[in-house]
Order: sequence, then C-alpha cells, then structure tokens
Amino acid sequence: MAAPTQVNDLSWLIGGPQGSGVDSSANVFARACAAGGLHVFGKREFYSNIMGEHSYFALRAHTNLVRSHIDSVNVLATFEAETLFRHARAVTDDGAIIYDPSLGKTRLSDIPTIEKRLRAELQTYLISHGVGETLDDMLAASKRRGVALVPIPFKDLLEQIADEFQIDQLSKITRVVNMLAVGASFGILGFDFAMMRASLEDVFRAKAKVVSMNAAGAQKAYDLARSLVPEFRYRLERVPRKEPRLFLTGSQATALGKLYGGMRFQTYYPITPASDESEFLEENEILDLDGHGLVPEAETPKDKAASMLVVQTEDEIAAVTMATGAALTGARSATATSGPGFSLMMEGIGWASINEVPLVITLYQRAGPSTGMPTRHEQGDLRFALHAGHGESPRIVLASGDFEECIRDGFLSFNLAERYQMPVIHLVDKALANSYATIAPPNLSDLRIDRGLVANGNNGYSKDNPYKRFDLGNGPVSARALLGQEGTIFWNTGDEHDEMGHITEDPGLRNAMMEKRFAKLDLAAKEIPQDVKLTYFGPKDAGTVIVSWGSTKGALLDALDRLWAEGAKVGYLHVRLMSPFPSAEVLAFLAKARRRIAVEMNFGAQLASVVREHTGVAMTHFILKYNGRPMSNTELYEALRSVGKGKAPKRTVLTRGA
Amino acid sequence: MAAPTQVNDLSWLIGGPQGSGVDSSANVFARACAAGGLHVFGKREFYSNIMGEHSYFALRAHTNLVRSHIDSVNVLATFEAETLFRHARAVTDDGAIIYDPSLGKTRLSDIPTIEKRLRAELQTYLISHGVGETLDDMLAASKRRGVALVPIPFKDLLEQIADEFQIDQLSKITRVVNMLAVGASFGILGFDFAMMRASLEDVFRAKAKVVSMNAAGAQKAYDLARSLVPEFRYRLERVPRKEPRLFLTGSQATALGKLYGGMRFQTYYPITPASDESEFLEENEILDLDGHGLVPEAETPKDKAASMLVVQTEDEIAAVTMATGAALTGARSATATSGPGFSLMMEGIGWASINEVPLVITLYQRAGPSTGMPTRHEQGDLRFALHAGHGESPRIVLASGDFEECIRDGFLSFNLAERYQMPVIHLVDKALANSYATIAPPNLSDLRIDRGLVANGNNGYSKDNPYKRFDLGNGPVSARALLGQEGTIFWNTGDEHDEMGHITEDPGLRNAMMEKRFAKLDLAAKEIPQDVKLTYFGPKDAGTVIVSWGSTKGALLDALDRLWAEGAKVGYLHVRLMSPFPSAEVLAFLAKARRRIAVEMNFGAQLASVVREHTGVAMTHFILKYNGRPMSNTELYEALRSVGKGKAPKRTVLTRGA
Amino acid sequence: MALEQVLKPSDFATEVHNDWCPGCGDFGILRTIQMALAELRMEPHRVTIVSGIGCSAKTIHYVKTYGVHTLHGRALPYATGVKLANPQLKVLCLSGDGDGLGIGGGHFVNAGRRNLDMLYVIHDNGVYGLTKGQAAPTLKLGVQTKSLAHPNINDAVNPIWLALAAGATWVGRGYSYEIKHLVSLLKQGIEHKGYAFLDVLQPCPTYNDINTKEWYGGEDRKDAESGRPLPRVYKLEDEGFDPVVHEPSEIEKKTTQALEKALEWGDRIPIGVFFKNEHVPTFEERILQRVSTYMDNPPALQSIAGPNGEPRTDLTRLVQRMTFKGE
Amino acid sequence: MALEQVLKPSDFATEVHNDWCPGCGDFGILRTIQMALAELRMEPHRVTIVSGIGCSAKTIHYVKTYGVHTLHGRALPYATGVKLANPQLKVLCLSGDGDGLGIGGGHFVNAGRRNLDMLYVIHDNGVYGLTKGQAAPTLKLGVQTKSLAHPNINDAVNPIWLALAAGATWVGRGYSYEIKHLVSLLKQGIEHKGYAFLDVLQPCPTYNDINTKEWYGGEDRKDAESGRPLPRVYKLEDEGFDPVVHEPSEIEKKTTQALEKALEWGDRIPIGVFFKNEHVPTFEERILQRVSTYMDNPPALQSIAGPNGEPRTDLTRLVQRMTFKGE
Ligand SMILES: Cc1ncc(C[n+]2csc(CCOP(=O)(O)OP(=O)(O)O)c2C)c(N)n1
Ligand SMILES: Cc1ncc(C[n+]2csc(CCOP(=O)(O)OP(=O)(O)O)c2C)c(N)n1
Ligand code: SF4
Ligand code: SF4
Ligand SMILES: [Mg+2]
Ligand SMILES: [Mg+2]
Repeated sequence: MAAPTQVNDLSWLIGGPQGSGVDSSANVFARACAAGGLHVFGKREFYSNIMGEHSYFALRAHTNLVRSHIDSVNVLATFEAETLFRHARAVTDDGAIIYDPSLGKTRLSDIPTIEKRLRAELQTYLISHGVGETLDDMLAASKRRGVALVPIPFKDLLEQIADEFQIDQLSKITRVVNMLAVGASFGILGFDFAMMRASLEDVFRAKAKVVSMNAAGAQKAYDLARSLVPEFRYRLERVPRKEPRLFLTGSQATALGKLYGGMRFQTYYPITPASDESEFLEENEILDLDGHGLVPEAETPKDKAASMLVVQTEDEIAAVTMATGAALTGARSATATSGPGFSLMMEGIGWASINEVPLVITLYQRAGPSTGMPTRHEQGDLRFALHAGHGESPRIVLASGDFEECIRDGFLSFNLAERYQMPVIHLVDKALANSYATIAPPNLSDLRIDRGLVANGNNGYSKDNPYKRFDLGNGPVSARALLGQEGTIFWNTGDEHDEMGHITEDPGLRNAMMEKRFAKLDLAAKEIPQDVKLTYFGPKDAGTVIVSWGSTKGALLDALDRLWAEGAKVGYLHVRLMSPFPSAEVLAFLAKARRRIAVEMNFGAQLASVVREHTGVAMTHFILKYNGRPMSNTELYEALRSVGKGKAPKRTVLTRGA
Repeated sequence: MAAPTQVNDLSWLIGGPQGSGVDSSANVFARACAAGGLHVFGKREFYSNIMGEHSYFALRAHTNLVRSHIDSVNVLATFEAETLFRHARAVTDDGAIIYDPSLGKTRLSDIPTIEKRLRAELQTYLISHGVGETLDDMLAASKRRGVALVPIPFKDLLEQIADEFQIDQLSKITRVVNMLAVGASFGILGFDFAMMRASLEDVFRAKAKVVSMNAAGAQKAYDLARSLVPEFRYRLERVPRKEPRLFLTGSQATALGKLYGGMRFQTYYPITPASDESEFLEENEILDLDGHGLVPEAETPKDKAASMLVVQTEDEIAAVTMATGAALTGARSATATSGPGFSLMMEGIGWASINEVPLVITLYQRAGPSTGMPTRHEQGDLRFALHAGHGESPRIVLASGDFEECIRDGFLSFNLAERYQMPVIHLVDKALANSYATIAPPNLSDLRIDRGLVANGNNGYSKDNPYKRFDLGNGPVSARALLGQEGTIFWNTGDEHDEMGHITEDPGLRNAMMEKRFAKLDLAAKEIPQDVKLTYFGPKDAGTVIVSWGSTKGALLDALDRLWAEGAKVGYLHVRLMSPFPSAEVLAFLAKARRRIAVEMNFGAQLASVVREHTGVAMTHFILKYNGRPMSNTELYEALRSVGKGKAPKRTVLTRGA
Repeated sequence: MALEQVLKPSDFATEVHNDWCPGCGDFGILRTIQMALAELRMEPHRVTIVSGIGCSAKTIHYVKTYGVHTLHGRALPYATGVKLANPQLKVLCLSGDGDGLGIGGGHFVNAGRRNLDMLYVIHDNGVYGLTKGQAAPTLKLGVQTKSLAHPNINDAVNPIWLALAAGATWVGRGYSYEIKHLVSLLKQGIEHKGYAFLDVLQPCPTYNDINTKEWYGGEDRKDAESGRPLPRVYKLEDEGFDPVVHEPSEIEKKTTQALEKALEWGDRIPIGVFFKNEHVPTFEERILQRVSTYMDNPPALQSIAGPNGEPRTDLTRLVQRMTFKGE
Repeated sequence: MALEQVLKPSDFATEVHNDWCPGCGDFGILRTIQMALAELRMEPHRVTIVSGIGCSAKTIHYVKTYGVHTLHGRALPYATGVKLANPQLKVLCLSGDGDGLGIGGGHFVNAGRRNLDMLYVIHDNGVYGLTKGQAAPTLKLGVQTKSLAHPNINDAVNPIWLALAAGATWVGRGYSYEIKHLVSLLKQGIEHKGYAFLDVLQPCPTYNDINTKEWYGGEDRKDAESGRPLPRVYKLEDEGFDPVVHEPSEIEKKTTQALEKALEWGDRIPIGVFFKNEHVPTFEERILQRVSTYMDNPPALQSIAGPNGEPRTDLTRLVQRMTFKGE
C-alpha cells in the first residue's frame, strides 16, 4: 500500500517568530545536507519586522541541483503554534509534522499575528474538516490525511540539556529548540547524525559549549523522532562526491562577482534586501590579491595588500553621487540599493550617464510600489531601470537569473561600465538575493578585466593638443582619464558639454554629444556576445516559447524538466541584457512560435512590454505573479501545462505562497 | 521687379544680451500687434545665464492665428553686434536689418560669447562671401542679397531723449534702446504708432515718465526708419476685430487652468522653466469666486474671499511630499517642476499612488539629460513620466499641445486625480511654456468640477461599520475621506495596506489591492472621452499618418496647412492621454496607414515606442529633433514633403535653430 | 478644539497588532502620546500624526487618530503640507533618528526656518532599528553596537543643538521610561505656539546594547552606600533651569545656555525643556500677512465648485492684463 | 605635494568665457581660489574642485584644475567620493547657499559627522542666483529683495552655527571683497587637517539689493566726522579673537564663543576664523583603523588586473566558509 521510499528528494519547512533563531536552524539543516553531499535550495520568507512576526524557511534537498521551491512540504518542523496553523495544510499526505504537543490547546484566535483574511480561510478549512479551532484540531485534520505526527516535548528536552550542562535558567538556552527541531527532522529522515554535528561545528565554530549543547539536544530529538516514526517514506542519504560545492546566497554571489571584478569602493544606505550585500562586503574589506578564480588550485603568493572601502551614507542620493565621485578617480565603484533608494538615484544616474562615468548600481528588486512589501519578492523595476532619470541617457541594464549569473554579471558590470563609459544597472530580484543553495563552483576562467580606453598624461597631450575628455574625433568612445592623472585635466558638468567638458548650448555640439552617447549603446549591442544577452533552453523549433528573466529562471527550468520529460515542445528564452535590448536576437527566437508566454513576477508583464516595444511581437499568454511570493515550480508547471493544453486564459495569475 | 507687398504676415526677431531688456521690447512689439488686432506667436531663446549671454525673441504677426515660428526672419532688430552676427543670415532677401551703425567695426572675434563651432561657421560664411570679419562685412553680405539696411544711431537718439527729459546720465536710460529698435521696426512696417504707444502704456503702466520717454524715443526711431526705408515690402496693418483676445504664455495658460480647476495649494522649488508658473501663482494668491469662465460677460458678486497658498520648499522631495500632505486634507494640490526636480519626486509619486492620493504634478520638460540645457527645449520625459517610481503604480499622464490644451489639462488634471484617486502627471514642454501668443478666449463652458467619490462622517460609519479608506467592496474606487472630517479616521502607509490603511503582507490582500489600483486605470481608460485622449486632423483615409504630441502640434498644424493646400493626403494623430494609453483608438487611426511618421522633439522617438509597445505598430519614418531648439514649421514642412516624396531616410533629424 | 468629555488613553488605541520587540522603548512613546492626547481632550479626527519609516514610524498604526505613515526621511514635509492646507488640524510628526537626522536632515534644517505650529518627535535609539541595527546619526563615534562589523566611523549629530541651530522655538528632550515627564513634554510641545522639537531617548534592546534602559538608569554604577543605581538621566527643571526666552533680548543668552546643556552627555544626561521662545512669528502668522483669510478659509476648506460642479473661481481679474478687448 | 616652482594665479585660469553678471561677488571668490592655489604651489592635477549647481557652481569651469560641476545640492557627496577613493588628492568643494543649505542641507549636516580632510566653501548671496533671485536659506525673515513677490516668509539659517552643530572642525567666514583676507582663509581651510567650512559673503548685485557691497561696506552710514563709510564687516582677528581649541577641555568654551560670534549680524558682521579644533580624528584616520593600507594603496590606486586582464582579486579566503570540499 505505501508508496516506495523517496530518497534524497525532500521538501522541508521550518518556521517560527522572527528573531527566535529559525534562520540558524535552516542554516544548520542546509549545511548538514550539503556536508552529506546533497544539493539544497532554500527560500526565506519573513515580515518587515524585527521580532515576533512569522518567518519561515522552505528548503529542498536533492541528489541533483535544485533551483526552486515547490508548494508542498514533506516535513514541517516547528516548535510553536503559528507555523503549524499556517503551513500544516501544505504538508503532503505522506509527510510528517514535528511539533510541540504542549501547545495542543492553542486556539487559532490566540495568535494575533495571523491576518484576518488568513484566519477566516483557516476557520473555513477547520469547519469543513468538522473540527474545532485548536492546534490539536489542526493536527487531527492533518493526521486524517495520513500525515505522520511527531510530537517532540521541547521543554522536557531543554530541561534535560539544562541539567546536563548545568545551565541555571532555561531562558538562556531557548534557542536550542531550533536544533531540536532540526534533530527531529533528521531523525525521521534517517540522515547521518554526524553531518548535523559537523554542521553545528561549522556554524557555531569557536563556541564549543554551544556546539555540544546543541548537538546533545539534537541527538535526543533525533533519537526520539526516529523512534516515533521509524518507517518514514522520505529519507535523506549521504552522497559521495569528489568536487567541491559552494553554498551561498544570491547577495553573496553578487558580492563575489563584484569583488572579483575589482570593485574597490561601494556606498550604501541601509535597505532591505540590498544591505545584505554591503554588510557582507563591510565584513570583508581586506582582500587578497592574485587569485585564480573562486576556488584556486593552490595557495598563491600575495604581493601587496588590497582592500575595499564600504561607506554607509546619509541617504541614497549621497550613495549614488559618492560612488560616482569615486568612479571618477578610477576606482571601480558601485552602490547597491532597492526600489525606494533607487528612486532617489535618478538624478545621479543621469549625471553619470551624461558624464560617461563607469558607475555600477546593483538594484535588488523587492515588492513595490512605494514601501510596498519590503521583505517580499517581485520583479517590478525593469521598466523603471530602463527609463530611469529625466531626459534621455544611455545605460546598460543586466538582469541575473541564477547564482552564476549573479557572479558573472557582478563581474561584467564593471567591464561594461568602463568599456562603454556609462552607468550599468544590475538587476537582481529578492527571490534570488535571499535564496541560498549549493552549486558547483562555476568555472570563471574565461573572465578578464577590461578597463576600456584609458587616457594618460603620456599620450602626448600638450597645450596645443590638450586632453579632451569627450573627444569627438575617434568614434563614440573617448579615452577616459582619471582624476589625479598628470597631464589630463578635464571638467565635468551635468549641463551639455563640449569636448573639454565645459558647458555648451551650441545646437550642433549638442547633437554631436547626444549621438556620441547613444552610439556607445549601439556599439555595446554589437559587441556584447549573444550568450550574455540571452539564453535559449529547449528545442529550437518549439511552437511554444516562454520569455522570462531574473529569478524565475530556477522555477522555470525545474518545471520545464518535468514538461520536457513529458514530451512537451516548449522553449524558454531567458533574457539577461535589457539595455541595449537584443531585439533581433529575441525576434529570431520568437518569430515562429505560435504560443508565446511571458512568465514574470510582476503585474504589468514588463519584459513582455519591452519585447513588444522593440520587436512588435506580442505575447499570447501571460503567467504573472505579484503577491510578493516567488513562483514555485509546482504552480508554474501547472500553469504551463494548462497553457499547453490550450485551456489557459490569456492571463494566469499565480497566487500560491504563505 | 519687386514682389507684391506682404501685409500682416511677418517674422520679426529681436536679440540682445540677457538682462538688457530685450524681453520687454518683444513684449511691447507683441502687445502693439495684438492691440492692432493682429495675431502673434513668439518664442524665446536664451542661455542658462543671468546677464550677458545672447538671448532673442522670434515673433510672428499675422491676421490669422499663428501657432509656430518659421526659420526665416523678415525684420531683424538689434542694437548690438552679437545678434547681428548670429541672425543676419536668417534674414530673407527682401527683409531688413535694423542695427547700430556705430558698431560697424566690431569684429567677430571680439565677441567672446559666440561658441567656437558657430564662429568657425560664420568665418566660413564671411570668407565665402569674400568679405572681412567685421559687422560691416556681415551687413555688406546681407545687403548684397537685397536686404534693406536700417542704421539707427541709437546713441544719438538716446542723447536727444536725455536732453528732452532732463536725464543727467545716459546710463540711466540705456534700456530705451529696446524701444528704439521696436519703434524703428514699426516705422519700416508702417504700423500705426498709436498701437505702440498703447502697448507702452500697458506695459509700463503707472510709470508715466517711463512711458513718455520710451514713446518719444520710439517715435523718433519710427520716423527715422520710415524715412530710410519708405517702401518696405512687409507691412503691418490694423485689423478691426469684435471678439476679445487673450495674450499669454503656456505657463500662464496652465496656471489659469489649474486655478479654474480649484487648485488651492501649490509647492515648488525654483527651476527653469517650471518656476514661471509658480511665480505667476505667487503673485496671484488672492482669488475671486463665482466666475463664469475666463472672460465673463458681466461682473458677478463675490460671496467670500478665496485664496491659494504657494510654498517654496527646500527641495523637490519636499515639494512633492508637501503637496501630497495637502492633498490628503482635501485641498486641490499640485507641484510644478522640470526634469531634475521630477527625478527627485519618484518616491513621492509612488507613495501618492499606493495611497490613492489625488496629486497633480505639472512637469515642464526641458532639454536633458541631467542638467542638460536648462533653458532649451525637448520632449524628453515621456517614458520617464510613464514609468516613474519603483514598483508598479498607476498614474494618469496627460500631455498638452497648445494653450487651450494647457488650460483644459490644467483643469482636468484635478478632476482625473480625484475621480480615479491617483497622481496625474501633466506634461508641458518648454517650447509651449515659454512661447506666448494671442488666442481667442477658449470656450470653457463645458468644464465642470468632479471631485469623485468623497466620504463623510454622515455616511453611516460606526464602530461596527467603520469607514474604510480602501474599501474593496464597491468596485475599484473607494470613497475618499479628508483629514479632519468627523467619523472618517483612516491610516495611510507606503507599505501594502488593508482596507483601513494598515500595513499588510497578506498575499491575498496584496493581490486585491494591486488589482483595485490598476482597475481604476482601466476605468479611466473607459470613461475618459476620446476627444481628451487624442485628436485626429486631416483626411480620414490618409495613407500617411503623423503621430505626435506636445508642443509640436503648432508647427505641425501650420506645416500641414501648407501641405494640405498642396493636396497632400496626410493625417495627424495628436495624442494627449499617455496613460492609460488609448491603444485601441490609436490603432484604429494607424492600422491602415501605409506611411506612419513619428514627429517628436527627442532622440528616442518616445511616443513611437509607446505606440509600438501598446499596439505593435511600428513607425515607418521618424522626424526628430534634439538640439534643444523647437521645430520650426519651415523645417517640418520640408521634412514632411520629403517623406511624402518617398525621398526621406527612415530617420530625419532636424537641426535648425540658433 | 478640546472636548468637554473626559478621554482615556485607550480611546486612542487601535486593534492593530503591535509588532515591536519586547522591551522596546517605543512602547513608552506610544503610551505617552495616547495619554497626552487624552489629557488634552483632543477630538481624534482633529489630530493627524505623520511618521516617516522605521520601527518608530509604525506608531501611527497604533494610535486612533488620522495616521499618515510616509516615506523614509519625509515625515516633516508631509506633515507640513497637511498643516498648511488645514491649519485647524493638530499635527504631530514622528521620526526615527535615522529618518529625521540622516536621510531627513535637510528637512530638519528647513523646518526650523518656518516655525509652523506643530510638534516633531524623534525616537532617538542610536540605530537604524527596522533595517537591523546599523549606526544611526545619533550613535557616538567609535561605539560598536551589536550588529556593527566595525566601531562607528561617524561622529554623532546632536539633535538638540541642531534643532536650536535650525530655529525650532521649543526644544525638549524626554526619556521613554519617564512616562509622566514625557507626557508633560508632549503636551507642552503640542501646545507650544510654533515649531516644537522633542528628542526622546528610546532604548532599542535588540540592537543598541550600549544605550540601554539599564545604562540610562545607571545600573552599571551603583551608589556605594545605598547600592542604588545612579541614573544618568536627570531633569533640567529639577535644577532650576529656566529655558524660557522672556523677552527678545534674552535670545542669545538662552540659546547659549541651551547649547551648554545640549553638550552634556555620558554621566549626566539632561531631559526636559532646553529652550522656549515665543517671540518669533509662526508660519501661520506670516501667511496671514499675505492672505488675511487664511486661518478661517484655508486651502482645505474652501468651496471650489457650485452645486453642479460649476467652477467657482473667477479669473476675470487675473486675465485682465492678458486680455485685448474687441473693438 | 607642493611644487618647487612659483605659480601665478593665472596658471589656474582657463579660456572659458566667464558669464557672471558685472560686479558679481563670485569674481572675488574665483580670484582668491586661484591665488590660494598658486600660493600653496599646488600641482593642478592633484587638485579637484567639485561644485553643485548655481551661478557659484560655474566657478570650476574657470579654474584649471580638475573641475566637477555636479548636481544641485550634491557637491558634498560627490566631493566625498572623490576624496575617499583617492585621499591623495586635494579636494575643494563649492556651493551656493541654496545648493548647500537648502536642497543640500542633509549632506551639510552629515558631512560634519565625517571630518574628512577637505574644504567646503559656500557662496553666500542670500538668493538663488541662477534661477533668478528667489529667497535662499540665508536670506533673513521679512526681507524683500528685488525679485520677490512678497517679503521672505522663512527664517534664515545661520551657516556658521549650523556648521558648528554639524561638527565641522574648522569654521570660517570671508567676504568676497576682502581679497587678501579671503586668500588667507582659503589657504587655512585647505591646510586644515579635517573638514573645514568657509562661508563667503558674496554680494549678488543683480538680485540681492539688500546685502550689497555698499551695505557690507557701510556706505549707508557714514562717519559723521570723516564722512567715511563705517563698514559692517570686521575681522575677528582684529579683536584678538582666538578660535583655536588648544586642548580638548576647551571644546565647549570655544564652541560657545564661536556661537556668540555667529549670532552677530547687522551692524557688525564678523569675518575670520570662528573655530578650529584638531582634536577630532579625521575620517581618513578612522578608516586607517580598519584598513591599515588605506592611505598608501587607496581604492583609486590599486591594481586589479594582471597584464592580460586576469582578475587579481583572490577570493579563496572569502569563499572558504561557503565551500564544501569534495571528499
Ligand atoms: C529611501 C529609503 N531608504 C532606505 C529605506 C530602508 N529603511 C527602512 S527603516 C530604515 C531606518 C530606520 O531607522 P530609524 O529612522 O532610526 O528608525 P528606527 O527603526 O530606529 O525607529 C531604513 C534605512 C527606506 N525605507 N527608504
Ligand atoms: C534638482 C534641481 N532643482 C532645481 C534646480 C534649479 N536650480 C539651478 S541653480 C538653483 C539655485 C541656485 O542658488 P544657489 O545655490 O544659492 O546658487 P547661486 O546661483 O546663488 O550661486 C536652482 C534652484 C536644479 N538645477 N536642480
Ligand atoms: S529593533 Fe529596536 S527599535 Fe525596533 S522594535 Fe525592536 S527594540 Fe524597538
Ligand atoms: S545673478 Fe547674482 S550670483 Fe548670479 S552671476 Fe549675477 S550677480 Fe552673480
Ligand atoms: Mg533609530
Ligand atoms: Mg545663492
């Protein structure tokens, strides 16, 4: 009767109030899996709150690379009531719930942080299951579906630990509950406990006592859970593996790419989710030199100390202008922000563009408009990035779709900024930035630093032949001099300027300068290789082609793997270069498709509108999501299938996610 | 041999250094024409400078309505050298130059304010005419073409005036030279001097002595010029007229529309060219009530004093947020700005949109990007206005094309803002704002104030049925309450909110609110009448259709009058509503056109890109201009003819204008 | 504007779940605002509270008056717009220290130039709470709170001093655990005729582990004899400090004296009123010089349309100079 | 950094046509900058002058050093970026009063918190020159200059006081017609170790018909006997004023004394150095605590690529914690 055991294909979820340590439980779980050779992919969801509101981590573990989350949960682990009310319904019938039996009498209405709408929905659910309003009722409804219940007496176990380790107050070790939940999870999954121990050591490092206490607790929970559910359908097993793996977040990937690209100056003003990157950089200001990629074969000698400077500014206007000032000196400079901060950078971007300054802006998209949902997900800033700033000024816009693209685009941004002497806006969406996963270390040996055309005082400038910052004589790109370089005095102004950089209102010069600036964009369109512009997945002659960008890449590829396995003839055009827009290339892939599906995490199908603007080609279908939650590959798979069957409306709005 | 006299069809230009009073000479000239029953149209050109750089006014006078300038000049009037060097070439062979003979020896190289590029161009011109580099040489070249030279010994005349009026220092009356130039102009044109006198009285009002002094001087110059050129080909004659005329600028028209629409609060931070409007309002804060349009039949009783408040803020961020705060109280509120200021308003616009605040932003476009050319012309902010602000937030965008549209859109903006509860961006371009002209007073009797759905405490709200600012129960538009209205407490937040206005992160509510907000835009698209959305001129079945927007309307209609007279089958679709974009309506006009021509004053053909985005239809030809000078109907006519003949490239860039 | 009936602080409470951290100093500020409004018998619909963005800014959702939670750093201009368009409203404005002094610094300076009749409160916790504890402009140089990677590299700005320099005509400081005192300060600030600025020391137990409740209370330094903590916070009025500019000639003296107090920090931290000067005309009074009907018939309350939407504004006078009559 | 050879002010002149109004006080400032740079024997390519937007901001086009004419109100953060990325450059920063104190007010306050080694100069003319004479933040309440429709409705901000409040460690005021004195102030400001702020009284004959050269010079009030004007402007040093904080304990005293002088206006307007305190670590010194190689190998001067573009940055150490080695 029981379905066969499912090994190394798990969806695990842990939840709890913000600030209670759920993040470290997820971290330990993921690292244990990674230590055991598994691939993991995790997503974080939390409120714009410091302490108390619900947060959760949904994690998938698999033998193979995982790139997205799914809707269902196989193991739900928690030590408090809210998580259970919120997520119990998502647990698969063959799944398990790890919970605290002492909370059984908690009523739904006791939990003030559950929104009215959700509360009503849960009440309806409970009523339809003919049960009451308590946690026990919720569990009963789950159990009836076949879900295994794994009661863990958290408090008892904590007391045992407190005894063992001679802790006088239980309150000092409440955070250990997190590891109990993880231990219990591994218990029913039958995963090698040594991996968990290793993970704890890794995470808590120096703090030996913390490690042993948590390990001891986790071991108890492990044993108890295992005894309660000895025959669980889902199992995790170690996978032997030769190659190293990287375990990181999208923010970190982006930071690594930028550092590798030679960034030496970054400004920021705190904002979710962009500050993660800057804070990571702040902690790593001292750099090493002469490496050979991310994970070099052997240690190499360092010749000279290198370092970068991270500056927290008074606002984002200061952030963008300060980074621009720094860029003028030759330092590879960037700023990182999110929507509200980006909105304040419009003037600064325009100035950088008219002055041809190589400035990189990493834009972490979150759900807008206005303050919106600061900790939730969206791809809502594409159009704004493309048209940022009054008047007309060229810029390059890149959007990353996975961690490797984050690294590469982080690196590439500086090359493009310096080669074409214009601002580069690098779009990352929060779903990518805040996800964490294991990947094989990407091979970056093809990456080279390209500083573009740089002037210097030895180029023969003289009184009669002075250095001209905006020389019109040699194609659209003029040699760029850096502040402080002898023999290359120049001027900048936000006004239209002459070749020296002085203000002009001459109509002829004005035309020449406008044309120069935009010609650089044409040049970029010509020179940037196709594999940077876009990637096409799937059969070449597919009658259905999906167009998408950014973080949906993971969910799409995971969903497509299933559709392709089912024989669907679907192609997927992943667009990465948004400006200059690769119109011809996109058109080539779309021209013959009968069905064209936009998949985007926004209301307006922004990329679709850009595609139409540049190619005239309209999408036939839209699969959109704008509830602040990333797309799961489950819902995407379903939506795509339904389009495939000709049953979908023109516009499908995905609404899953807690 | 001589061509027949041309009566009441004149192009006149006066120039001089900024701050020397050229503006008042243009004003007196225009008002004299208007007093004589003529129509006038004038454009201003000046540097971003306070004193000393070249400025000029090009004015057309005609029996019929004039809507644009032309390239050529029939009478060039000036009292200094730079204007002459810059504009002599534009004078028609049958035209005249009024100048100061004492400046004859001035060399081109004596004038530091002439840009290198232009200097070189003028040198080439002079060489090609085989003459030297002085003003006399320039005049000689003109004379050779047939141009009448009208030397006016300005200093001598000034001295006579000083004597007559017992002025001890000549320096006190230097500004009278301006009126001498005007007087001389009217002299050769044979215009009734009484009109000039009336105009002087009008302009200098209370200052009787100034009037008589200027009139006396002007009369002398008039007589002298008339005696020098008794038989000039161009003449101005009075036109008897029954109906009143308005003489105003685009900024004033916009201000009038806003005031008539009930605006009571405006914020601004000084910026060219937007501050003109605010300063006009500042001078007119005390208002009268119960009028019947712009020019009422009879005086009507006033019941109560009305007034508006104009606030100069510390920056444009304060301007937009302060106006929003005011709008929340129910006052019809606006802010007016130009590109750089608008760039700082992005966050504020997003906040107003998510909170459904009726806020009006009048955006005076000038040449960008960045500081660009602050006193020059462009239609460069369309895309930016459409996509302003991070995330996705609805807004209405209107663009005016002539003075009547400025008035109507100024008025309408508040209706739309309040009816659909969202920000309205009203685009005016500098060429329109800074032009001045006579028009017949528009009939505004159809205008009604629509305050949309307003809540109040008597609507039966109670503890159990509290007022909900963002009620989801009755279609997308919820009743709007004003701060201070009893019984309607509400909250606002830039975060996603629930019906009360409190923060929510509930995915379901989020979707409902996003959909509510955008449904208002759909509603607007349905309800706004077609004649507000766009206007089509010309034959219905034209094979060639021009698509344009904003101030180019005047030049287009003037050029089209000629083309139509020549039998050309050209239509012109003038788009006024940019968001929600009238896709179906635009498509209907474009679908059958074989040739589709975008006419825009920008580099990127922004409206064309919007049209393609929304309809898929691409333009076949582009006539663009981005040198900071408005399109003349001359160059537009030529460019359109050349497209008509099939001889034009896909992209024609217009480059005229000094 | 005050009501006859007695109000309770709970009349100003909403049902919104409060999600501040346990022990947050903002609770005290919230409570005192509700108490002050009740004691002043304010009709809820005649009060508007405007806030910026931050933990502090969430306050408005917990108070039952009009609540406008705006943009980071922009509370002041929004509040100014509300007050100017309807000067009959009581307007309170709340910011975090990052909100008000960092990103909002320009508005802080320029609000002082207006002397508009409203109260501006800064929740002074030394950190950017809502974004997880970065250094705020009031954190002292070299201090390293919990979540900082390095000691603070910027000097602190002194809010009292800056408010004086900007031109606030009432300047006070409260402490969120001195409830009664804070209520009194809020009431004084609300009733002050002109622009009042109130700095409130607000412990953030989650991120600021330096300026804690214990630290302000002096629990780290106990009296040798009694064993009782020696609080750092003391009240200006307890020392007979007179902040009032009784006549214009005193302005300089009172300013300097306020400044001296503003510079105190560390072992002795003054709270109370630092400065009060009613000899500066309010912004409302200045407007009245231009528009005599401003207070009775302000922008928000004017009738602009007739019963059928006929525009009421008569532009005749205005267009007169632009009109050329027919003959 | 100083050159051996003697430089002339004209060595710092460009060929750009100067389009200020005749009699503009900016000419004096331009000239004194050129004189100061020459006297300090600065190599032009080691100096960067950053300005905001306004008449004043055009200055950079007339000076032959690197000139960065930026955005309205943003001169300070641009200048800060330049200086931080290459601390070996001398950085001067110029603003109008509207630029620096109105729209740029937030940066003004926050720059004081850093004490970065540079000089910030404000051209103080009381008006928004380039936009045709609106009231600037330094124009006094109730004053009506030529192009105002109504008397000024905002109070003036006091730049000296605000700079002190913000934390500038050198604060001075000059007058654009006291050339020698101004040159000396500029030189002192440039050489001050830390953030120096210099307010320069700059008549704008075109729009400010109140604070004119004649007014500063006291031509409206002549000595009864001699018939000579009694200038309003006087020099602090002439009265033995000592602005220097000789040791940290003097900070409060010297601050209050500077404040008292800052409040003087009208009949007596002090120019000179108000305050000088070298006991605050510069921002550069603070960074050195974090990055010991900062001054020698600052961001702008680091080598990031090998001869063939090989990225030189080695991320090994950084990714260590993210790496799971193979078995
Ligand atoms: C323009 C902009 N930048 C950044 C943010 C992110 N942000 C939210 S709250 C906050 C700081 C809050 O600090 P503070 O003002 O001191 O308030 P507190 O949370 O400490 O009460 C920041 C930077 C934002 N909302 N908007
Ligand atoms: C964001 C922005 N708003 C407005 C302007 C228009 N503007 C140009 S100069 C200026 C004011 C100049 O005044 P000030 O800073 O005092 O300099 P001054 O001209 O008096 O030297 C303004 C408001 C602008 N350039 N950018
Ligand atoms: S982070 Fe600090 S300020 Fe914010 S709620 Fe928590 S304790 Fe209060
Ligand atoms: S307007 Fe004033 S500040 Fe500007 S150049 Fe003229 S005189 Fe100087
Ligand atoms: Mg704070
Ligand atoms: Mg100024």
